[in-house]
Amino acid sequence: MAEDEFEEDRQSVSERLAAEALIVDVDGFEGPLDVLLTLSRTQKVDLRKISVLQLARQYLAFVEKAKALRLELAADYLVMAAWLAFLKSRLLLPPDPSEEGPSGEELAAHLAFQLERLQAMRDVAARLMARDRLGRDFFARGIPEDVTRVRKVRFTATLLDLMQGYARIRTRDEFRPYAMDRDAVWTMEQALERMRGLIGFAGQWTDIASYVPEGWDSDPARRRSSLASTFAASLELVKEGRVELRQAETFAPIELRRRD
Amino acid sequence: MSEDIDKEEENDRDTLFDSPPIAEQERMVEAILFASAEPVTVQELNARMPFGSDAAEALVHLRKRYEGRGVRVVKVGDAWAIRTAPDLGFLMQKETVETRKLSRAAIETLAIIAYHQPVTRAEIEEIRGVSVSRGTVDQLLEMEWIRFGRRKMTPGRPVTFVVTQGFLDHFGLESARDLPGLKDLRAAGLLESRPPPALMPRAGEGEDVDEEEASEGQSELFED
Amino acid sequence: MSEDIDKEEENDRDTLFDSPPIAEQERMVEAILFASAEPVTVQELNARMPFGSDAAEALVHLRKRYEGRGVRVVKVGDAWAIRTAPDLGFLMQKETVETRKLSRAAIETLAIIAYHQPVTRAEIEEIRGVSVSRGTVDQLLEMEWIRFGRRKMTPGRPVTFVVTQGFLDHFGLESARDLPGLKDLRAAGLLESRPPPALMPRAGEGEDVDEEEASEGQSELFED
Repeated sequence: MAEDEFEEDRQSVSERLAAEALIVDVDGFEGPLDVLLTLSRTQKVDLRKISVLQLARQYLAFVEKAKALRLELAADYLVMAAWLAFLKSRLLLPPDPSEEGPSGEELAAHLAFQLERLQAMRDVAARLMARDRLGRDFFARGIPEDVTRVRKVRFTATLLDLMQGYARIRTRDEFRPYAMDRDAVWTMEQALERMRGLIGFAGQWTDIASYVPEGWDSDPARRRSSLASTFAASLELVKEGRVELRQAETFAPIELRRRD
Repeated sequence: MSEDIDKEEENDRDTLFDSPPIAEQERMVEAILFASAEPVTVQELNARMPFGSDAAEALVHLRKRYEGRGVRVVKVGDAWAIRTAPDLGFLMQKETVETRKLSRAAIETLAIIAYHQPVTRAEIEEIRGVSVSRGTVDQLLEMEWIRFGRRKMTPGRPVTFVVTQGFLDHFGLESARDLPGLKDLRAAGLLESRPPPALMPRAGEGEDVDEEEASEGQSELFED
Repeated sequence: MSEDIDKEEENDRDTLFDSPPIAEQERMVEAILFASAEPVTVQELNARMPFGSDAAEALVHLRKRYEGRGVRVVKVGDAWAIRTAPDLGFLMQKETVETRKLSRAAIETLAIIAYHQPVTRAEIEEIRGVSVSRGTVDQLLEMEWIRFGRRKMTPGRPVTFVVTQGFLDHFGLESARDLPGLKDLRAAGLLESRPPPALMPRAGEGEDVDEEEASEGQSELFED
């Protein structure tokens, strides 16, 4: 066939191109496996029948050439070269029964499998990309009608809501004015009022904590509030010139005494 | 006219260059109309189709083919497009149901109707202490939780409201009589015996004032 | 109350007997598929159609109706879409969207994911013999042609990649089983993940995957 006549010629051209590529453009290859796959094509055989030994030799020659040209070879290329040199020696020497690990043939078979698998993936990738494709060969709806979302509100209530609502009406508490919950708040006004009545008896230095009202020292929130307001009220009384304050050292109790 | 002459010349050429069969042209128009992002004019269809095609004729066939189907070939200005059949518009809507809690005013009104049915609007207002807005009653009617009962045999023959079977179903009650009584409410701690604040506005006193609004604003404040 | 009960009975009857006739359901499916640019699942079709509809059955009819037409009803994974017939692509230059050209690395990575899914990054690197750049995976993820699959139950629990419905749609595939040449590849043992013998140099320093179990998912995906 005419095609066969040209086969030889074409191959030599592609071979030449491949050889050139190998020499000048190591970066163009996607790693050692890619180089090996390219090299294997020069063997012009089915990848299943490839001579791994020959391939190893070709690869080692490629690495040598790259070195001669002072091309920087990535570490993977050198690792592969070292491994192929090792594989070559295993393939060439008669098997040593005392040696551990897989035989040279097993290693070679796996390499051949890897190459065949990579080639297969490249072939199907090409077939995939050649398929009729959406947006190029066939098309989706040009004027999609979006689904409009209709929000429907469904009101609900529980029996408890109902009972609470009714209870609220029956107790008429719905007009209770809004007020902060002051259960745990002792205001300064309250403290001042309380202290005004008590300081008359403070002839001696007295810890201001003793002016905190009864029942306000157990709960932390109440203690904090009452202590703060008692202290603020004390300052107010100092300002009025009715008492004096002292504190022995930082964090020591603050004491108060009537001023005569 | 020169146009007609052109057309005739075209037709002559048709026979020479084998314009596609009309069924094929119909397929083409169908695909173009489907995929185009905008309605397409006959002129543009012809320009895109193989030489000698007659998009106008293909459109007639295509249009007939889609008669009564889920989509139709429609004319938009002087261009053509495929559109969903109008009666199927509802399929292009997705309903999302959002559950929301009934407002305090509605719950209270509902509770009064349930506990006091049949009850007139004036009576509801008397019990709630504020006027009842139309919206609240309408909402409850729409939810089919209340309905109109018999008219009261009192002057003006006012309508009354009663709760529905739907209401009983929703709240898991067999009848309105199964609603917990005041005693039960108190036992459950739902009734506090707090004295009513002084100066409680009473219903009827300020009917002009939109008390409903005022109380609604307040309930918003209290709602958690 | 008797009125309400009547109504309920009516509703019951609705759901029992009043699902739309199949011809009507076909129209509905037609309208929904025409309206959407994205494939629609049977589940979603049923959700949008009146209660009692059987979108799957309607689809069988609809698909047949569009055989040989300018647009086709196609299956995409577990969803359905209307797409123009591929032989009419030549009419659509106007609609053609220039897709970003994929690098060779991206194309190969995509093919490996499609044929070996679910597949880990380490497995892709093992097959390609080079490490997979982040950008390549990111690009495919961004195009929504691949997505993360289940984590492998191997040490390190590495993530896997699988192809998406968008991938199937783009390449006109009904399912991943219809990938070209899949059977041949499997018969040739090229989809098996053979553990490399010790001492074999490996690409990249990807995750430490237990290669023995690496291909377990593949059979799951493609076997019926």
